[in-house]
Amino acid sequence: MTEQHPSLMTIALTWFGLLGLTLLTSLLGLVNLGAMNPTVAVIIAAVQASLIALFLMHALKGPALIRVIAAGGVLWFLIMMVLTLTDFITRGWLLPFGK
Amino acid sequence: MADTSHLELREQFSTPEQQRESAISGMWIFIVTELMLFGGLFVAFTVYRLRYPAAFTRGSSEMEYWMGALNTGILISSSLTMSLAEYFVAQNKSMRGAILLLVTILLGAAFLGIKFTEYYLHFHDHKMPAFGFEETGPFAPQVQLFFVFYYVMTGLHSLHLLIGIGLVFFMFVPTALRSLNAEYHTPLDNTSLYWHFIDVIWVFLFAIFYIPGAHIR
Amino acid sequence: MRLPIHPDLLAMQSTVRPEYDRFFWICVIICTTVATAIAFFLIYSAWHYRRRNANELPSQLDVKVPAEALWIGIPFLIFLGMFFYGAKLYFDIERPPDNAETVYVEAKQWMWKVQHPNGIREINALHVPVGQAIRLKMISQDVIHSFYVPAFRIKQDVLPGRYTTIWFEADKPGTYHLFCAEYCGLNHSQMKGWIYALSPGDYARWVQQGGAEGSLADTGEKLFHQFACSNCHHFAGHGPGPNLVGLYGSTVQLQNGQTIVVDDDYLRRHILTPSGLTVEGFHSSIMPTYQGQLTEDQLIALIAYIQALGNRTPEGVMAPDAQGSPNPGEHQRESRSAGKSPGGF
Amino acid sequence: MATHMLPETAARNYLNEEDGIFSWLLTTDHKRIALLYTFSITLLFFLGGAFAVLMRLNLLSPHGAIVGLETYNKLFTMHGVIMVWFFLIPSIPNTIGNFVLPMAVGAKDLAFPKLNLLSWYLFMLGAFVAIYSIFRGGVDTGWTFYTPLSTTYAMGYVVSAAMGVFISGFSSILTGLNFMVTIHRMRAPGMTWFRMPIFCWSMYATSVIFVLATPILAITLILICIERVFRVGVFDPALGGDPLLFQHMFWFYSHPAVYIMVLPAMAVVSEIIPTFSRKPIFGYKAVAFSSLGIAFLGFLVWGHHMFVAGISVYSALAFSFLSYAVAVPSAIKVFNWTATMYHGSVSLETPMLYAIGFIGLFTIGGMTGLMLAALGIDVHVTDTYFVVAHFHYIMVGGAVMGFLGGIHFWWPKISGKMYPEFLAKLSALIIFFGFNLTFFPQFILGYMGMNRRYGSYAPEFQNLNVLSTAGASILGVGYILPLCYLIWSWKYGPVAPPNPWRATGLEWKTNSPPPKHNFDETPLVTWKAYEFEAQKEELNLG
Repeated sequence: MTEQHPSLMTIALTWFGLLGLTLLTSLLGLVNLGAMNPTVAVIIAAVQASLIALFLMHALKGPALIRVIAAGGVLWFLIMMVLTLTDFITRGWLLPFGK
Repeated sequence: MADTSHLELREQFSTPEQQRESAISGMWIFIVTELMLFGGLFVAFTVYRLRYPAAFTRGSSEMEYWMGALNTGILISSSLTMSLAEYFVAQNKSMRGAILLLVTILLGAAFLGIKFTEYYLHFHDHKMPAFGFEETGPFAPQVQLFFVFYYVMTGLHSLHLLIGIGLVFFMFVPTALRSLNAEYHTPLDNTSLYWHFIDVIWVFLFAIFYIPGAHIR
Repeated sequence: MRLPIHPDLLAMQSTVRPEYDRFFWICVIICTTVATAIAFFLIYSAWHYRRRNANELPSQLDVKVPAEALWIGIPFLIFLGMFFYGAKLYFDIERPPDNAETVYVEAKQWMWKVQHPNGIREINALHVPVGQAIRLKMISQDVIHSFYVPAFRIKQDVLPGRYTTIWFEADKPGTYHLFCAEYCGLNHSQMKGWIYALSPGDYARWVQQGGAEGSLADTGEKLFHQFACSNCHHFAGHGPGPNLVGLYGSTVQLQNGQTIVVDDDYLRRHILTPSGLTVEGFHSSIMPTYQGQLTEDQLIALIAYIQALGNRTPEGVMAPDAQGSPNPGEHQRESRSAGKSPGGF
Repeated sequence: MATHMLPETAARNYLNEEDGIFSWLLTTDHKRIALLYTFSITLLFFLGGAFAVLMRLNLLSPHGAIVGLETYNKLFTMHGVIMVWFFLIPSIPNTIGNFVLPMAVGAKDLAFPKLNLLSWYLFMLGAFVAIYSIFRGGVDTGWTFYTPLSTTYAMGYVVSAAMGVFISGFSSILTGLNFMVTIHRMRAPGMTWFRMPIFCWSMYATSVIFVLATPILAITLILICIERVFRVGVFDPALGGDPLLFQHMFWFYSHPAVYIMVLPAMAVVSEIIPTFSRKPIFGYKAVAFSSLGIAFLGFLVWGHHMFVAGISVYSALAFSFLSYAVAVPSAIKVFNWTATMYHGSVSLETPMLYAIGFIGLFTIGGMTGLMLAALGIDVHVTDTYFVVAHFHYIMVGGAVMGFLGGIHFWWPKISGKMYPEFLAKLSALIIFFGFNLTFFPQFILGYMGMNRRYGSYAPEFQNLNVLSTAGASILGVGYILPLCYLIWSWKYGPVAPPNPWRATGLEWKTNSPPPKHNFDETPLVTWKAYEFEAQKEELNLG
């Protein structure tokens, strides 16, 4: 029971940060940035997710095992995403050699 | 300090620390499986999103944008109250924790209320695939694909939130009875982890479904 | 008593086959060697170091790092060799030669429909001349099938909604099995046919008897007028739709900003659901949707027609070099290095 | 054989601690749950085996000897569904793993005993739902549920079969989660990571796959059901979908699932070989890390199931290369097991026969797998009997041999009785012979061009098919024998001492069968895994 909970200040600041980012992403959504719209939105979401995981879910101060598990989950998700997209992105490309 | 009969050390464990660490790491592993569950949907969505950018932007423009943004704020605030509840229970202020849990439940319910209002509005606009879906615009099948993923992903998320509300309620009673306190509060911490995870999924759902078409509403 | 292996299966029947078999048997020899060595070592250890005394405790040998490195390193090098040889063979199988003749194949539960460019149609059969590379453009009307000719060592899944390609060149006249290799429902194992590889003379005779009612492109031309495509797509001057002459194989800019090469898949998707795929400078709302109105047969004929138009210059006369490079697919691949796929990526 | 004698056999143990049906159905004891699982998967194994027998009989004739095409299609579908998800996946982890793992790390139980029981109930529910679809009329999509066949064209009860698999998936996840936490948090004092038996490492690797891969299968099956029930497009190309996306998602689970099947068998073999060679496993760390390596690299290779499916050639290239990478840790294991026997004191008791058989058959399966990973070779032999033979060498020759080896190895611990050695050796040899006779001809058939999932075939393939069917009947006898003599020995077999093999693991330091909480007092570990030298006196060696 020795593990420390984040202080009230940390919780409050995280909350403000999250709300601010929500406001930011909502307002940016109204501006037409073309393909950057979803990109920026996902990046902001990733920042929000990191804030939640690190401070509210105690990944930062908890045991190392928790960080390994969380990082593992993200890594595996990225593996799936990247290797699946290798097919869909390169499907129409030129064949490099052959007859 | 507190009454140790609440420690509930199960027979397979040797120490309370071992039990707590096992429970917390078990919850994290479970969250990773949940991440992969949603992850599969995110991958599928991304594949189609990259293939049909125009259709998916078109679908996105049908979203109730401000309801989505409001919901994001609500869910984030529910994470705040959840974290505060966890904080106060760990400080042995279980009563305050219980009230905050109640607020968390209310915020979660508010989220679901708004979410289902959105569903209803989409249904009304004939934007619910398999239930009178109508799309006259150019790429009708692709727009429908967008909505299929919208319903599957937000629906799965809502289901998780519903389970989350149930869990928080199960925590509310023992917290109010001070069975969860500074000495023993592992179940509450795990519930909190689950609740925050639901929040994490939502911020991504908001980003991929609501944002891309918001500017052409 | 028949031989377990059909004698016909041992001969050379296609151009990729000798290379395939050589590589296959090299791999078999490697695998057999490794498996035999391990089996020998197991049996040797089990016998030579058998327990002679119930309480025996052998010397507790420790790890030798060089041994580990050796049996990690050597297999990996062999694996790398297999990988590169396999990849080279794969590209040979995947990429048709420039002079390949295109034949369209349609798969449906549970039959193979073949359309030759000269207009001949066949079911569960494909006649080809020996010594001519054949490129198959294949599409399915329903589920996933797979075009498999064991004697040629080729196989390619046939997908609904998208053309896939495979090629072969028969070396020896004969009759060869055609199977569906991807499970496709009830009569999957009955979805088979024959490849008839004929000598050029026999093939010419077969074509004459074929009784084609005009080439595939001719059929396409009829459809082109029947479905009123010609109302908008003029061959001279500016119409409401783009001039299709010379379009096939060229690089165009779409309204959504993409640059793509006009190929079979793009044309098929554009005919069925034009929106979003329209070429820059034209109104996207003019072209109607043909989803559900055209069969895959008709689509193939239309695409063959547009492809034939592609071989002409926009003035409407055959380009001087059209004979030299009759295959617009080649052009298409060339230009693809710069462009993107029509898939939207 | 054994010189150790148990002072008193009537001691309290997990079997006689409590009586009555509810003491089993509501138990949270990992050993009893392991037995519940053993009972269930044995039934399901013979159900799936019955389908296989019918298929092999049907293939005696090129036109189908006994059933029509529709029935044949349902037979191979249900054979695949049951064998993969209701036998192979849970086979070793949930029976032997459940029984041995907590003892091997010196714990009283798994970290979450109630979840463990829940996992069995979910498994049973899933099995019932899947079997329900058989009684309703069967499924004919193949175990792979490829779209658009499964979503639009198949006539069978796809949704209930998929839901059965979906539900059983949660039992896998719970087991994996439980094992991981147990290994992390429940090890006995002194049991450091590098003192753990290889069994635990391999089980850990298996659990990682359980936890990370199974959710993808779950969501993929949900999407299939949504598409089928609501007739909306998810993978359907007519509605903008891409059927290859389904294949990607399906194989993202199903390829690692192969390692779920074979890693536990490797775990068992890694225990048997040192014990019956009386030597520490050769290259402990290399073997341990190769398990994790397989679990990781196994996730990067799924595309090799799709080389002719119409994926990008670049993607195919990457997947082919990565497939060779995963062969490296597998090769390390094979070589190190072999090297463990070298200079050992080798005793060929039944578990050892199975272990040696495993190494041989796994080598053949693995080497043919390397051939299939070579892009060019795959084109001709994929979706033929070559592939069928290859994966049966891995799954039956590998996983089932490992399972039987493990059952024999731990049988004295599980039941407290010894099995009849002669019969056991005999059936091990019958299984080995029958297996090879069944599946080796299929390599040749595949090279000749015989497709898988064919209820009727070209006449030139008949001879080898008859040979294969002959082998299958021998194999069938080989599987029924152990069932009979193990049941017999449960009641009438000679009483087993705590450590009949003089093995070094912690599970052998307690009674056979073990008491309810495994150890009378928490063990203190001061030796490395397989360190015979340190336990010389205790084991009466040297």
